[in-house]
Amino acid sequence: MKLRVDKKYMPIVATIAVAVLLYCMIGFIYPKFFSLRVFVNFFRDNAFLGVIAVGMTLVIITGGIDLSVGSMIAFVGVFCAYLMEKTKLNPLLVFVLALSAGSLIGFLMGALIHFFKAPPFIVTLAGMFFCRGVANMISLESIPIYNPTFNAIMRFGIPLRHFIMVPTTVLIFLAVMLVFLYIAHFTRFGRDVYAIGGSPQSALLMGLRIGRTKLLVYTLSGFLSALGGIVYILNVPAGNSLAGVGTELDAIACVVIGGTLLTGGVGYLAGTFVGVLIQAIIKTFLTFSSLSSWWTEIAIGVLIMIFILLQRSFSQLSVLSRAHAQVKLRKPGGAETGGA
Amino acid sequence: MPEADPILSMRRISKSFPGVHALDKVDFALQRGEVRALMGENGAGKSTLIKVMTGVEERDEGRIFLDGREIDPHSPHEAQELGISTVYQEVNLIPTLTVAENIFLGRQPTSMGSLDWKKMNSSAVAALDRLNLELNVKRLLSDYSLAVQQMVAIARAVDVSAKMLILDEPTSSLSVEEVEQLFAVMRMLKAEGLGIVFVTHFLDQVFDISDTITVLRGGQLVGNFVTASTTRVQLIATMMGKELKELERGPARVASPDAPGAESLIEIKGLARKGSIEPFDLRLNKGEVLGLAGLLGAGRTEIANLLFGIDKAEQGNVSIEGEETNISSPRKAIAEGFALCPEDRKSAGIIGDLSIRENIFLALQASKGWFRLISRKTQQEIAERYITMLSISTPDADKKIKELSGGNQQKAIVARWLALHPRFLILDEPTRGIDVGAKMEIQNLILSLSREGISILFISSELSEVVRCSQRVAVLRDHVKIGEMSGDQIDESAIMHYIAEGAR
Amino acid sequence: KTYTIGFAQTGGNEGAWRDAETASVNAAAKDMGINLKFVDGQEKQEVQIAALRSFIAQGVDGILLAPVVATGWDEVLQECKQANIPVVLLDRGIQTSDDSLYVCKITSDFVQEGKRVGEWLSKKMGGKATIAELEGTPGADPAIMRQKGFAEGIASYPGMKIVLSQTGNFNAADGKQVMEAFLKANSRINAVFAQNDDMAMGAIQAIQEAGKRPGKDIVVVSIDGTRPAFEAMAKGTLNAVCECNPLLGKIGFETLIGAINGQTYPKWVIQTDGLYEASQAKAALPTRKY
Amino acid sequence: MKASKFKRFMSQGNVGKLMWSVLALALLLVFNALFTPVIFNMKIMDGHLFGSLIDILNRATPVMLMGIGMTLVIATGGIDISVGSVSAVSGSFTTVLLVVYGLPLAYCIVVGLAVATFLGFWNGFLVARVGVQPIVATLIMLALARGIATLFAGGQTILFSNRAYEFIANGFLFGLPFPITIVAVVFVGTALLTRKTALGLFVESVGCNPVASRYSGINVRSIKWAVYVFTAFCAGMAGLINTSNIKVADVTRSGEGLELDAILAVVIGGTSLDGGKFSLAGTIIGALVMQTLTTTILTRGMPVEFTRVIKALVVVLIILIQSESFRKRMRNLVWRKAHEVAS
Ligand SMILES: Nc1ncnc2c1ncn2[C@@H]1O[C@H](COP(=O)(O)OP(=O)(O)OP(=O)(O)O)[C@@H](O)[C@H]1O
Ligand SMILES: Nc1ncnc2c1ncn2[C@@H]1O[C@H](COP(=O)(O)OP(=O)(O)OP(=O)(O)O)[C@@H](O)[C@H]1O
Ligand SMILES: [Mg+2]
Ligand SMILES: [Mg+2]
Repeated sequence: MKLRVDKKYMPIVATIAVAVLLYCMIGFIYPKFFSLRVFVNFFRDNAFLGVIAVGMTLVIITGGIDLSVGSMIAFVGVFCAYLMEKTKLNPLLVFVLALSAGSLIGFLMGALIHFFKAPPFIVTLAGMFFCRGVANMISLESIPIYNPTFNAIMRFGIPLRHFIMVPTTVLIFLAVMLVFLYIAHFTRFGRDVYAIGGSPQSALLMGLRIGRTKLLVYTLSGFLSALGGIVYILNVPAGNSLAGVGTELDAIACVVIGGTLLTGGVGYLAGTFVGVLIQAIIKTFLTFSSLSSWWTEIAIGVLIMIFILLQRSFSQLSVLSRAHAQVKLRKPGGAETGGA
Repeated sequence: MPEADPILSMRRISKSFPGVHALDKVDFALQRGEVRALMGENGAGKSTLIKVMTGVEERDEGRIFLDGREIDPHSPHEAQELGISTVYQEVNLIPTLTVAENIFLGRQPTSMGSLDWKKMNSSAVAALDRLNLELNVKRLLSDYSLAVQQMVAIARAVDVSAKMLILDEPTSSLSVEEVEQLFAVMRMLKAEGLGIVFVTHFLDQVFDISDTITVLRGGQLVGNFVTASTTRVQLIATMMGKELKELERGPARVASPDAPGAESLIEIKGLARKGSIEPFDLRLNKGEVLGLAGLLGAGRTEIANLLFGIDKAEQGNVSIEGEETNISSPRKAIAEGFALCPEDRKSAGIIGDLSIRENIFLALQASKGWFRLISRKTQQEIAERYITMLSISTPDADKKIKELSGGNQQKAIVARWLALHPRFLILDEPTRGIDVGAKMEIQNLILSLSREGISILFISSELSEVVRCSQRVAVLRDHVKIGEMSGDQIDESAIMHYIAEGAR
Repeated sequence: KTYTIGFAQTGGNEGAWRDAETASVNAAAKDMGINLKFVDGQEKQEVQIAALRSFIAQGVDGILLAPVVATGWDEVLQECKQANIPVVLLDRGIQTSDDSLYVCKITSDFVQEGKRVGEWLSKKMGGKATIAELEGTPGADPAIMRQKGFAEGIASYPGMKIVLSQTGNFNAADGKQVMEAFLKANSRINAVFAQNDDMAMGAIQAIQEAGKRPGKDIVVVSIDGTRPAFEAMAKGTLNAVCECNPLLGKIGFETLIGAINGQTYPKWVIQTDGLYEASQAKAALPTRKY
Repeated sequence: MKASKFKRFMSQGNVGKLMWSVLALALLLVFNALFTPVIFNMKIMDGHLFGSLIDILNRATPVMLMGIGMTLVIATGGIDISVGSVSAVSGSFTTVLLVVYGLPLAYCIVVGLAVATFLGFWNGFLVARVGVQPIVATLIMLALARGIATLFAGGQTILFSNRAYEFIANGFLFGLPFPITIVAVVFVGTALLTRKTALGLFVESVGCNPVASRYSGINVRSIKWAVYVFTAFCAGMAGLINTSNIKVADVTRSGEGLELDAILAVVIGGTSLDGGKFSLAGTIIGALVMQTLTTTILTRGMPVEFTRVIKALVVVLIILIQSESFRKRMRNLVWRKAHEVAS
């Protein structure tokens, strides 16, 4: 049977196929892996990562990168916890403030990147130091959150079965995913993001507003990582300045595993979604497997490697990917000298 | 000339780059409903003038008026908003997006606030149809050859309803038929009252389409002419600042093909690759120039890529001096004494951040291996030799190649391959974007190289060029080699006829 | 009955100490015939929380948790409670609004450790010292608590002054680098408080390289009591260490199994930490298990 | 004419950029001269130099070594975020072989370096051969190498006492700490290898336009492969220095996060993350800038909660100094102000 998939969608199809394969293989070893609870937990445990990875996808598609996201979790967590617990502000107001602060930091990083042509890697690395630094300055000690409104939001969820429910965090993640799928594919801004990553020089000459788009992308990434921070404290109700260490690498991994190219221009939010699930599967596998500390890291490395290699060979198996496009040129008279 | 109500006028525009005055107090005006050709040698400042006009480059001084109002565009976006639609030199599109998106990027049709992909795709088909081109608009732009991409860029620019249209060497890769189609559209737009700026190095095209001509030389305005009352010789003389006599046919072709004693260098049997080129045979003698003729997308570039080991052949074999050889990579090809000057200089030719010097001796160095670095002195000598030989206009050899004008970049790339002293030279559109004088230079070079015994595969969309230089011409259509002609058979109309009728 | 018990460890940050704890849990599980599910938390709370949820999904009988931070556990412990799985906290406590969420904590008292070291140092120095402090990872619980405790310990001696304090991130390399800089910034430093042994080891080297004698010219104290620390004390380069016992496996399982069978425990099963001076080191060394 | 020639010279390649990173370093030092003069104290002890400036040089050596390799990787348009973990591997293997198996030191070092280098070989294989994105390939190695290091050491931190091994980081040569000599040799060696042969040109060419490089007959694959191998080798040496320094193979923590420092050093040194032209000297300066900053913070004993923010602000400042458009804006501003004052 010939697999007829457009070359464009091949990476994503391969990703999904390998993800399913991985899921089944692990489920074969640990039957409880297939339970609904575990499946829901994939999302619960990684909702914050998912939200962040969405922003990261956009940034990477423009050809940039955002290393500040992990620290942003810490900053937003401490910021919210401090305001809710120490100054007793209304949680919703606090969320709005946190999201604004996150967006502002994102915007400032975007401004440095766009106006001063500074490399995103370094600017966001500075952002990473900065966010965690501010978190440290607000409070070195972690602050537990007991605010009743906050707790109500945290406990809210759509019950599926006894004691299993889809909580707010997962709903936020799914909503963000859908909204940004729409933005990426059905708005001019979304297409501009792809164009900028594909060829910044050309995008400029084509009359696209590069500056605006870039600023917006980093602002959105700031916003989403702040939202990720809120989702994080809805999962771990405390403000802790050490939270989210290394999350930027997890997020980048989700994005690139999903088929997005770090060089920009090519990427899929749906792929990122699968990438998050893959991470979830691998992490959950680790909690099932009782591996000792050092085997854990080896297992992570080996599993991702197997995944990448399988993904690559799947994409290469696809038939259509090599064939050249055909051009038809009609002669002015109307007769065709058409391509075969 | 009547100075009545210009759409655009530019006064005393100056712009300098480190070491060069790209523009020096240039005046320029464009009337409604006229096609103005902008002419000049490579590096004369044409593209820079256009970039200043559209806000890509900041001018050092001077003023710009559009419809009598002073404007000061700072980005191509602003220029577009003002009604200036531009095709820049080199294809400036997004290879990772589809053809349709490339045509509509930034102005996609929407319905209820969200992009209407269906409508966009069908409009894209319509826009291409105007240029008589039928593509699968849902495919990625990078799936198509450079020439097709150039057409897509034109389709994008033409599709906007603008006040004026700027075309910077849009036809450099196109063959006669596409150019005809483009001109038809230009005439239509002109009738609608658009002003059009048209840059090209093809004199025929200038006399065919333009109403007026502006000539730049060394960044200065030399003069404005009405096309109808100007002759070619005049024009060339103004451009180059000296009389050019070699316009007549150059030295006759060398030894006639299949002359007794002609040694065969390369023998190709049934070489093919699915979706790219059907099995074909080809033979090349030492010191022979073989032209490849065909329309856009006929598969000429494919043949070149196969021979040079960029693409791998799926069947057939190549023998060099009677010995079967497997050429599986450009490195192997170079080791066999091959050289290929690629068609797409932007993505396959220039190494933008490196200097002209480095770009020129790169292939030679690569063939010598990494260990034996060519001495700085020799590097400089090689670079300077070719800078003079091909009259590359640059203050010195250490300028980054990406800062050269398009035509000069092309010359530097040609120089890279000449420096290699190959025994088999494949030239895929080597004269793309090169001015008249240098084109003549390169053609003469081809002939003299062939006299030195170097075999050359010569691909060009300009049939006259192929006819002039080749001893034999292979004709391609739709990825199939349909025939060969040699000696006195070679003539433009015969080839055109061949392509149209086909001999299958 | 064989019990299935999940152990969510923090992850290998604190080196030898943490390894000793893991080893003790593993050994105890073997001895007691317990089916142990081990998860390395990679020093991330979210990973530990995911581990607890996974334990619930796998239907374990009880959970041992060495929480990486003190806060933010209410939600997931609530889930454990719903699933009727008792949780015993190991080596670190948590802050919660509802004490019933866990059986008890079996921990040392970080504040107490810091305080004892502080008091010891004050006595040793006669109430007057120029102190450099090497802090743990900023924001980490042991770092904050030990700092607090140490400050309490020296509070009643106005002559005890901390002149420089920086993070050595709980590791030897950073500890060495920080001490190196401190020694150049202030040549009067005559006492060092390192919040863990690894940093103390680094600091001792820095002191030696600066041409001074650790343990004599500059008094060094730290917390944890790992074997290298005892060796250093035996050599006289480290003056005192407050032990923080990691061998909690056996007592952890016993408590947990008791809880599964309905027994109740005081909320805090305090582990008494011994303070060792250099003079006791030689004698104690052969009996050290970690 | 002369002025414009100078301008050309400055705008060319990395000369200009290098100057800006030197300026950043100078600014830091001036700041210290004014506010932390102890940093400049220097004395001779036991026949070798002793002082904060020497510490800065000495402590920057691991990052410099990794940075030298990283510069080449980045110049080919790649990135290697596994160097920190790979450095732990060489430390782990060397120490375990030495302490647990009691093998001769030279043998241990060779094996340690070889294992690290092999990991680089694997990185290169994934990137150059399989075509995996560099960040993904090395992200895998980031986890894998740390795991291997820990596994081989059985999860233990292993102490050693071996004069020769300790000499690597703690010895002195020519009155200077020995690591400085190591870096000097590697730096000069790499500089010669890249500038006196065509390797540097090929690396830049590959980073700038891999397609055109392939067409020109450069073996793009081998070049890419080689730089990863070389970087891992450099990281291996850095790992030896790190381990030797504290006389412990601290497998779980050694080299943690150094990949970011190395990348930062490369970029501050003026090599673009997009690949192409590179500057090894710049990387050395970049590493010095970051280490000076760290040492300054430590020497001043700044409160822990502020250090990260200070670091962030300084990095931003350096970015701005290096940004041409920022300088242009500032120049325009100053110019306009001057005009206003004049008129
Ligand atoms: N970004 C740049 N930096 C430095 N010099 C530049 C830059 N862009 C153009 N130049 C120089 O300006 C001069 C004019 O270049 P321009 O591209 O306008 O020439 P052109 O007339 O379009 O030539 P061609 O026919 O080859 O396209 C050339 O000498 C070129 O080297
Ligand atoms: N990189 C590519 N990927 C996919 N298809 C390609 C590629 N390059 C060319 N093609 C397709 O191969 C066909 C032959 O194009 P090619 O450019 O080789 O022909 P050509 O005779 O050289 O014509 P041109 O005048 O366009 O250069 C075209 O249909 C083109 O779309
Ligand atoms: Mg031009
Ligand atoms: Mg072609």
